[in-house]
Amino acid sequence: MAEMWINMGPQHPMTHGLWNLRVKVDGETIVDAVPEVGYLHRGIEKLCEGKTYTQVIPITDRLCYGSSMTWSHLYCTTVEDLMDLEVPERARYIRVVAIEMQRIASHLMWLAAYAGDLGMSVGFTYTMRDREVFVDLLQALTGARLTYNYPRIGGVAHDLPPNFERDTMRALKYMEMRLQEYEDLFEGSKIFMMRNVGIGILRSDDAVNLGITGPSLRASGVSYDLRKDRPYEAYEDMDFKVATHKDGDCYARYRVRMDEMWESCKIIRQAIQKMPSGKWRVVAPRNGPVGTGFGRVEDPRGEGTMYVVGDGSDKPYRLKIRSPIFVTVSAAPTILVGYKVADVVAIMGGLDMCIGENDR
Amino acid sequence: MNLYEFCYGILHWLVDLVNNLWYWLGDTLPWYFGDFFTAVGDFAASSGHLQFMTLLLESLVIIIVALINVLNFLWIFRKLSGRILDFYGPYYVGYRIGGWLQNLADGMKLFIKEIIVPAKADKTGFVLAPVIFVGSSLLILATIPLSENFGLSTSRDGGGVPAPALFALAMFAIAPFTILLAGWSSNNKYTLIGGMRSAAQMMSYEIPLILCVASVFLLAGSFDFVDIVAAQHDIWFAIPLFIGFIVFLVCLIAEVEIIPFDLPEAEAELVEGWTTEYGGMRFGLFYMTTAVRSYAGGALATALFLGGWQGPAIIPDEIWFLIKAYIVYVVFMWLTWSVPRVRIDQMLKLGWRRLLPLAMLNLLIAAALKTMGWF
Amino acid sequence: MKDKGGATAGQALMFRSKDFLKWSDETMEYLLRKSPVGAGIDLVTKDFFNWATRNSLYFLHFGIMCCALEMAVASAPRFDQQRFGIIPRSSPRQCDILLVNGPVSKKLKPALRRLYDQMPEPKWVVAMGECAISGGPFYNSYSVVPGVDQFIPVDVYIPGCPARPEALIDGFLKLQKMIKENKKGLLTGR
Amino acid sequence: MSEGGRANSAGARDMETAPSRIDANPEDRVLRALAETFPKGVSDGEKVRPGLIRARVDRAELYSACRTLRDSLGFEHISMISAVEYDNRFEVVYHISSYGSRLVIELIASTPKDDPSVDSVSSIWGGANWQEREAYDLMGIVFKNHPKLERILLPKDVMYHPLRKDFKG
Repeated sequence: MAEMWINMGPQHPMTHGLWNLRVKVDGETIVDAVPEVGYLHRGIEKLCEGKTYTQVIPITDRLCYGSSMTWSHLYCTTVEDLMDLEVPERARYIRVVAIEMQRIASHLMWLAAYAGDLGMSVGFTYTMRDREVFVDLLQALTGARLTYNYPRIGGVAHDLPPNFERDTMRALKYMEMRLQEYEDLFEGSKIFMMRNVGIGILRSDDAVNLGITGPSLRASGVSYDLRKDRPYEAYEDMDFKVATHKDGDCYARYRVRMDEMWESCKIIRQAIQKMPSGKWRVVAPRNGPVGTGFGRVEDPRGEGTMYVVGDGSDKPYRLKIRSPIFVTVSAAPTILVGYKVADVVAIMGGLDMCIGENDR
Repeated sequence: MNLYEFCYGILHWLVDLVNNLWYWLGDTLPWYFGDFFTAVGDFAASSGHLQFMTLLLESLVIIIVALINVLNFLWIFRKLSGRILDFYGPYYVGYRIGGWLQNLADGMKLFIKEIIVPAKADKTGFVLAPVIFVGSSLLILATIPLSENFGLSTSRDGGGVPAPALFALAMFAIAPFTILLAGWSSNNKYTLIGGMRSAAQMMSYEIPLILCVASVFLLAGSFDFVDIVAAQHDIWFAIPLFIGFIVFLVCLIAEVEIIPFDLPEAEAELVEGWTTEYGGMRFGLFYMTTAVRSYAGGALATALFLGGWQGPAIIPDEIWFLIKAYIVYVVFMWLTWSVPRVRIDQMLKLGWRRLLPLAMLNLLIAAALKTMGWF
Repeated sequence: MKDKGGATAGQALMFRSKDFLKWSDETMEYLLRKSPVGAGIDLVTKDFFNWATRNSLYFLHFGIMCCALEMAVASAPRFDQQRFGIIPRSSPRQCDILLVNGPVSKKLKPALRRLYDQMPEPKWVVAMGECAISGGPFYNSYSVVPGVDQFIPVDVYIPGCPARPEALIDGFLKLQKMIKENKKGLLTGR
Repeated sequence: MSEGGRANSAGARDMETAPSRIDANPEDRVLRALAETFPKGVSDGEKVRPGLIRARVDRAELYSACRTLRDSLGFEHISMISAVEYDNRFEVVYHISSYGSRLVIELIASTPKDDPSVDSVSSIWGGANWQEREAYDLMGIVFKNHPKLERILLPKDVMYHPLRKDFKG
């Protein structure tokens, strides 16, 4: 059968954002895949060189819009490492609460897009409706729905709003009941399992060599979670389980993300209970020192790292951003080869693409 | 007093009204003009002309009733999806009647959009595909009677259509060819794939469908809907042939391309399947035809398996038929909105490996029942 | 046939079939466009078709950046936009609105322009969010086109970064009002 | 622009006071192993904070250093490749992390201003492929024997490298 290049163009309901996957097809099975990115390249690293340290925070919010809190927090930890600042205790706890809420909202957004791709519109609407619960909580905390601009260098922008703890506890109870319902909805449906089990298998040594991190790596059996292995902020006194799965197919990636949502609920509950009082921010000096800073954070999509070089002025000399999705997309051909064209939806959906951080 | 006599009566009265004008003209004008008008009057009153006109009027009435039901189906499609997916569905369009005018607005908007024919497309095929698609689907509706005396095929003494059930299934089977034609003629690699997939899906689900219907014919002993429904007088065919009924519904879902078997339309690499290049009213025709075909499917299911218009007499027969057709459609929609899409090879495997043997088994059961003499 | 329109019935008999088709097109064209018959039809159907166009706007399912999430949330249960008959469709042929909801990079510009050209005629463009209006936080970037209206005519601008779902629905309603105001007949354009 | 090293508090947490069990602090075990195998290639290795060590590596020794890091010292995952442009030189900074000992090493390879070319490590780690292409695309660093070194983010016909200081955009 003649081999044919199929072009899943930039404008496509399957892709979450703007990237183009050219797939070489022999009949139905995929022979080769070439992802094309760069449709959303905004030159963020060049922009950051022209802005002062605090002006860069809104830019890093718009890196990956699905989990903007984790990205601006990553930037703040990098600059704190550069300036060698000690963040007050209360700010570390507030940051953990905000990050975990963002993780749940990001995983729910992924679940909605994934169910929508597989044709299950019930999954799409229910998860979108329940994501609103956390978006409202984050809106109460930070004032914005999606790009929060909440972390600051040396702490957080402002303290928790009144009776924030009561709303969070109520939301967590609601969420746990909903998560149970999703598991019955998704795993109960035979067709969903038919489309997921045994599709897009990624062996653990391939995943490590290709640099895939986050839920996709843990789904292949490598239990490596930055929050547990190199705890930052207030994660060392939270006890939670790292969600892993062994066989690395689409179902495993779905399963790992669902477990992570359960764990995040637990973490938020502990963080709210152990929340110390006191200062929530340290005023950072305007000019950064000469030197380099390196930050590493567990983003809902993988391991996000930043490397900042300070030259003594109030602007970063160079800011390098490592996006987990940039590496996962580069690994797409090795996962896709050998599966059917119809599986591209499930495999690519399972890797939770967020093109904003990919193209920077 | 069936539909044919009703239309015949109306037309007869109308023709008499007009004729006395012709005859008056025929008498007053001089001979060479007058004869022409009297000849027109005689022709109008002749039985052949009357019969032809009543058939036209009758099919017009049936098509109007069908299209109103189709609009209702489109409304159910949007409103029920709202209920299942937890939002309102169309609400502000046609405010007090619950958004029923939304489909009208969609249709008319598509009606006035610019007609685009892609430059490299094969013009005749591109234009012809929607016409045949809509035509064949509406023909199915013509043959399915709503009750003894409300149907095109039942009303004439000699019986209009020789074997209406077979004719309806034949019309159902025309659609794959038009979809192939549409996919090929819009000259776009993805629509071609979509067209081929859709044709493969429909063909592979046509055979179990026909086998189940064959088992119904076997029990009922005739191809005419009226006899089939009469045969279901004491027990509906859905009960003895339950396997056949389930296989029939699944094949109908594949035939009408609803979500679990929605392959050609919303696949990974096909943006919109074989309707990608169609815009304006041509897309409107395709969109409406899916509703027409689901109405026809529902009507077939009720006529063949659920004892068409049998029901306690308090409700007129036609209403019984429509109630059952709507219930079948609601079950379709309920399934559609809660199940994800099947992959193409899984679907074909399901078709050939699961449904075909079940349909065979159902045929055996029907044959056994027949030889036992219970039917 | 040289003379344009208005050929007498006698001439019609002598045409070859192709010329006859051309002749009938011309007379229909004259009849509907310029003569009072077209104006009459317009007068009757103008309101109805305008109501139809207004109440069923399909926008293109095409997300660029964070406003795309807000677009998805707008069609989710809480800010339900299906109540107004606004549905996302995935093929440009069947859409009325091109919703641009993010920064347009220079690499994307030709693709977006082609999408705009593929859409059938009564079409509108809604620029959602600061990035589409003026390039937003990336206005001075080397690879972002500052504002969609540089290469596509835009009808409605929706501010906000990202624009809230309520603002998106409000933008659609304003577009509906705009369609209602400049109502014009189909045939004669009056 | 002074040397990239950190001036202030690195000395406070020096290594001698840490307990000397071998796997207790893997940082100096790795540094010692590197210093032995590459006496002149790897220079001024230091421990920045628990879990992060830094070392400068000569451009020629880079490939072999990375291969030993992966094979013998268990650094399986390359996290980030960043290209930084200083006044008199380019620096390509490799952040390589090891899952076993939960450690990140920051390898800095500096190249002269006029010839910014380094050996490609994409044959050692698959994840490095696209990051090297991005460094080439935005900063213009040539990675020798890279399987497919071409632009990835910018359109193919663009001639400039935007992250260079001389590019005003």
